[in-house]
Amino acid sequence: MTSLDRRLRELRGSRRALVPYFVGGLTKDWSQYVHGAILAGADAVEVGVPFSDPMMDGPVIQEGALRALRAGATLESICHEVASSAFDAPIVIMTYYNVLHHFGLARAAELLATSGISGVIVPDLALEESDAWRDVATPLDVATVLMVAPSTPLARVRRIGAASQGFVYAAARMAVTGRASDVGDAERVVSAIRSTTDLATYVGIGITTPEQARDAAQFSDGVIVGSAIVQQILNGADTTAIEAQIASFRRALD
Amino acid sequence: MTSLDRRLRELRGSRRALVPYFVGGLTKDWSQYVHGAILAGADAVEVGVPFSDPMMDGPVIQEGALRALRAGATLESICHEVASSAFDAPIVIMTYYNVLHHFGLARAAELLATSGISGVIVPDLALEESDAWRDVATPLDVATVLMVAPSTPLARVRRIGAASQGFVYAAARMAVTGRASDVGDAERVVSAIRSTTDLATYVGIGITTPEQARDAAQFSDGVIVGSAIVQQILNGADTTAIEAQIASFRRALD
Amino acid sequence: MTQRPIYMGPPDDGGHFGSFGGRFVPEALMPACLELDDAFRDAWRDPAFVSEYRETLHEFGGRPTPITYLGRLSQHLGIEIYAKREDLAHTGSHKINNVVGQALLTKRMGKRRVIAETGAGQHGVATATAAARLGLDCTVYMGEVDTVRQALNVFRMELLGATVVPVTSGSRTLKDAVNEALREWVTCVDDTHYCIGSVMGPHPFPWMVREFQSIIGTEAAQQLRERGVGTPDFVVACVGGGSNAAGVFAGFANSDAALVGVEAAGGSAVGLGSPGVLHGMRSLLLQDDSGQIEEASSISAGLDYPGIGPEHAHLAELGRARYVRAGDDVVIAALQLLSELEGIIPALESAHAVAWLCAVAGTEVPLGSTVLLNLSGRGDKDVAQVRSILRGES
Amino acid sequence: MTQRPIYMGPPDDGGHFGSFGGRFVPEALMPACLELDDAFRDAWRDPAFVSEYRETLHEFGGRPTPITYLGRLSQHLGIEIYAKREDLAHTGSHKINNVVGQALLTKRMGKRRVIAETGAGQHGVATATAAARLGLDCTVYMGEVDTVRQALNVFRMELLGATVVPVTSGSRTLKDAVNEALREWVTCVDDTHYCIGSVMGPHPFPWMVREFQSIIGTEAAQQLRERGVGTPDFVVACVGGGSNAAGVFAGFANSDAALVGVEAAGGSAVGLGSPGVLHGMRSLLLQDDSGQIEEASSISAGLDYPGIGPEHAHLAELGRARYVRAGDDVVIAALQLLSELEGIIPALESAHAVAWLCAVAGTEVPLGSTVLLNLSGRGDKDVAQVRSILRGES
Ligand SMILES: Cc1ncc(COP(=O)(O)O)c(C=O)c1O
Ligand SMILES: Cc1ncc(COP(=O)(O)O)c(C=O)c1O
Repeated sequence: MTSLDRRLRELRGSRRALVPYFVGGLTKDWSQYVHGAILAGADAVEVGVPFSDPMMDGPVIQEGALRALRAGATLESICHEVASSAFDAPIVIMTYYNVLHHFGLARAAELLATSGISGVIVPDLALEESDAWRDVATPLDVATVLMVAPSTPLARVRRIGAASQGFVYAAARMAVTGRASDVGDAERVVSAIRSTTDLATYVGIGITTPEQARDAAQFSDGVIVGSAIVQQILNGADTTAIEAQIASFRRALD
Repeated sequence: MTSLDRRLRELRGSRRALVPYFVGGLTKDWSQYVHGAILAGADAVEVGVPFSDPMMDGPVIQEGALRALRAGATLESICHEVASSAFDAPIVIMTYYNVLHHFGLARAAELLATSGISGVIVPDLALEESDAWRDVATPLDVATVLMVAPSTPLARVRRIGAASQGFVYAAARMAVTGRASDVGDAERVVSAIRSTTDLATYVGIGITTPEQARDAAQFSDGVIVGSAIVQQILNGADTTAIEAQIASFRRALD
Repeated sequence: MTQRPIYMGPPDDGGHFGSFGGRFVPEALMPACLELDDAFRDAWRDPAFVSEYRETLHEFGGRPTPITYLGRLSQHLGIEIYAKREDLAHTGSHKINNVVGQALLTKRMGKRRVIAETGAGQHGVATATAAARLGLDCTVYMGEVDTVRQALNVFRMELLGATVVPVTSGSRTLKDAVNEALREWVTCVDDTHYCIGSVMGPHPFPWMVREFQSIIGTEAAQQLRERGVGTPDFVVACVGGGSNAAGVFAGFANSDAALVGVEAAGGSAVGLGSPGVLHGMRSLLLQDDSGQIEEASSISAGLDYPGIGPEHAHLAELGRARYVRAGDDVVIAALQLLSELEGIIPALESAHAVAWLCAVAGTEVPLGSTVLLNLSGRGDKDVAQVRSILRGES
Repeated sequence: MTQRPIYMGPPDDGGHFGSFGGRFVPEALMPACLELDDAFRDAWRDPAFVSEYRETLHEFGGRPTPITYLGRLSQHLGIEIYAKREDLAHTGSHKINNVVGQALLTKRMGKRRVIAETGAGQHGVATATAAARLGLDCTVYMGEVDTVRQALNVFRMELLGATVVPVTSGSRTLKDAVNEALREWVTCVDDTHYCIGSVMGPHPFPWMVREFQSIIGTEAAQQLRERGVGTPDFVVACVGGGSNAAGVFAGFANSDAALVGVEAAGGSAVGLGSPGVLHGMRSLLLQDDSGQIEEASSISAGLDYPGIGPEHAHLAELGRARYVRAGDDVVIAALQLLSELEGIIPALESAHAVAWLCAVAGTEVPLGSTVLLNLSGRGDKDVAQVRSILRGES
């Protein structure tokens, strides 16, 4: 059991978790947004390390990744920023497998661990292919969060639930990241996950408004909010505005 | 034996024949050119009846035919002009078979005969296909002039010589009508013809200058001059200029 | 008991199919036509030549082309349609069958060069292709207007090593290219063969080209037999000069199949023409009151010819084949329909045959009839044009 | 006695060829990949399916394609070259082999729709073709840049009834079209099959596409046997994703023939890439220092892919196949040479294989060697581009 597991299990007793997503390196002061988010009530933060070919992301996060790449963001630069920022909440890196693979799995796990990063979400790293990575990450206390989709059959949910660390990512719908108007299939997905594991289960993909967050919180342990926030930053929102946005989600959840 | 045969046989005793070619209907006053040519020493005149697809003609006569067609020239209009012009020399129509075929062979022969036309040259009417036409033309005293080419084998020359009427057209070269710088294979062609028939034998295809005409006259009974004259008319030469041109050919032949 | 006549046999010695055909060429070309007649007769009797011809079409040309049952179109129209897939032959149409035959014959006659006329460029590309393959020089005559409209096909021929000569006489289109090729042939008939592109021209061309194309019909008849379909009720092909139609008809001329040639409405020599003489043959032609040849007009360049092969004129006269017409608009719709239902984008030429079927399925072609449709070529060459038409750009 | 290894067998259960391949896809797609794996295994064992696949390629796709002995090119280079003529297959390349297989499988799985990515449009047109023929809905994702460069292919797909969606993400070219197709597939995986265009993507695609393409090699081996040529010394094919190469290699993997894949110099994943994970597979990829995927660049759109199929990465690692490169300039020259000597205008992709042969005949490929050259497609799609290049317009 990783530190992230323990931390999020503890949280479970007190409130629904709010996990906002930021694109690492999207702006010069991107870590200020993370600080602000934590101040405004984020329980953990997903930090995206951009990849040229983000196949699980919709237009908003694609655009964010593209801008971050143009600005020179790399796995190393983002980890260093995380390391030096000493955030008050667990940081989970979200990236694509090639970024880790190309860096070297052992070297990447080492970098994450020494940067104080608690876990990773790698959407294109299927359970079946994840052993090599988890073999190096788990010993360094870097959790590997796995995802369950609405299409995942129950037997498979069980295996994913058993293998996931930190929490289980419940995809609310058959779609890539982006904004949506409801919580989709989330309740069904969460209940499948819960029938197989007692890990915290957070709902993501399409959570756009505080209302949706509140709906999802009815049946899950928390929500992940990505495109809705990144869109604001792409639109030029400053840290105050983002803090306000996070705060409104916080209120909806509490 | 048609009247044209007799007329040209007679001529043979006195001088080399000069047969200029004019495109019927090329200008409003085209018959004036014919009159002038006869005055200047033409022994017979070829009058072209234009056809849309003159496959035996080079660019000069093609252009002449095109202009004449645009001006509305038809077999009938040209025959009427010939009939009313009462030229002082035999007129031989040069046209393509479709013009006669479409008019109706019998009707066409009748029209030519009543217009006082002595003969026809139909370059695309091969010996083998010419019976139907000759069957209607010969009884009306319209001669059908056949052509021998440098490629014609001797056995075939014999048949063509036997079938031709008026004269035999000796093609000086393997080419369509146009201008050239020598008399090509004419001597060989003429001697082949002469070995098979005593019809008058005229050289055409490429006779451009009085010098060439003189060369050809050394071994033949006369020359046909087409593109060299039509080119002058296309260039805007008046009847006086054409008369002068014909006269220079006349001098070269005598 | 009356003997049933034999259709599509050889023409008479002068190359006549009834009152059509013959040899109407300048004397300079007659020896070449006679030589070609002899050479072809001799070659076509020679098993070595015939097998080289077949083998070349097999190894190089992609024959046999398949017969495809068009299930979805059949269902749509209520008739059973089998397509002979000349679109799959090398260079994209049936034209290759003819040029391979003539190019082999050129070598056999000891000539080193071919010339050809072309309209849109299909026959020119095919001729340049066969010439490249056999190491013959090649010059293609193409109306200047067409060299501009079909600049890519000019480049294709050049890639294949051919020289393309723009023809600036007359209407600067196909019929003038034929005239020019004939004029040129006069000057080089010694070492050059004129590789004519359809069942037209002076004897022996209409017969020879039909014989080289008859591989279509022979194959199709056998393929239909092997599939248990037997003799179709109808055999339908588009008609420009008529070579693909003659080729497929040849396999069924003496069967019970009804033969239907579909002309372009604007190039309908049987429908709107009258007997005349052009390009060395007596046939049906579009002509005006004075016997001047009129230009055909069709969206499909390959059908844009004011005449038709003399054997078709004869078959029409005999009533053995029927010739019908399809207009530009229904042709575009037919091209779309076949593409969408069957995944085959036909040449605009071939789409004429489809269009006619669409128009008469259930009436002239009764429901349940079996039809052999000759898909003479693929539509890749036409998509740019169809696109501008559908966008109202032309 | 050591046992000789068996090459090009099936991958392991996880879809690995050695350390390459696998399934790197979002969980949402894993069930579909697993279902597809089962469905394909089941179908490929089912004689009824296999014969429907073969029959469709025969009746509709024009198979078998011939083997053409390239006599004049052989003489020119001093080696014996036999070309496998995928250019004669329906739609003009080997792509049809794969799409027919996948479209039939789509129906078998009870899905009613296919989606596909396309670069220049070849695979898109092929997919739209198979979908039309089988009555499936079809949506094709194409980089916006490519929809402009290849507007005619967009129209072709539309004629065939497909919807073309311009992709505006990333570099707006092929690799982004794959990303977008994968994203879209997540949303419709229930009733939609993703018909991937080469031996790439997550398992079972690389294996399945190779199996569908192996008809090339199987046919070729048999045809060469029947001609008495036997096993060639070299089997040469161009490599983009690697499907035509995999298809032809499959017929010779366990023979003595040397296998050579020719990459575009600017898209050489084996020559210039390193191991990485993209589009669902672990393979060799062009990438920068941070593992960001680089764009490939080649005159030939079909080779413009920054990766290569995982089985090729494995064959390269094993040394069973060699991967070499050809640059844009020699490729154009090779296209011209083949056109002029043999009357076959090859696709720019296929011209890479010709170019390599021209470069090494007499050295790496010793004089007198026998070569099987896979002519993956015809060049008609490329002539406009080659023309502007030769005119210095681009
Ligand atoms: C595909 C196709 N079909 C038909 C034709 C018409 O010719 P024919 O009537 O000789 O078959 C052409 C001529 O270019 C053609 O390209
Ligand atoms: C003719 C041709 N050859 C080759 C290729 C490259 O694909 P692959 O490497 O999968 O055969 C393409 C791709 O579009 C193609 O069109």
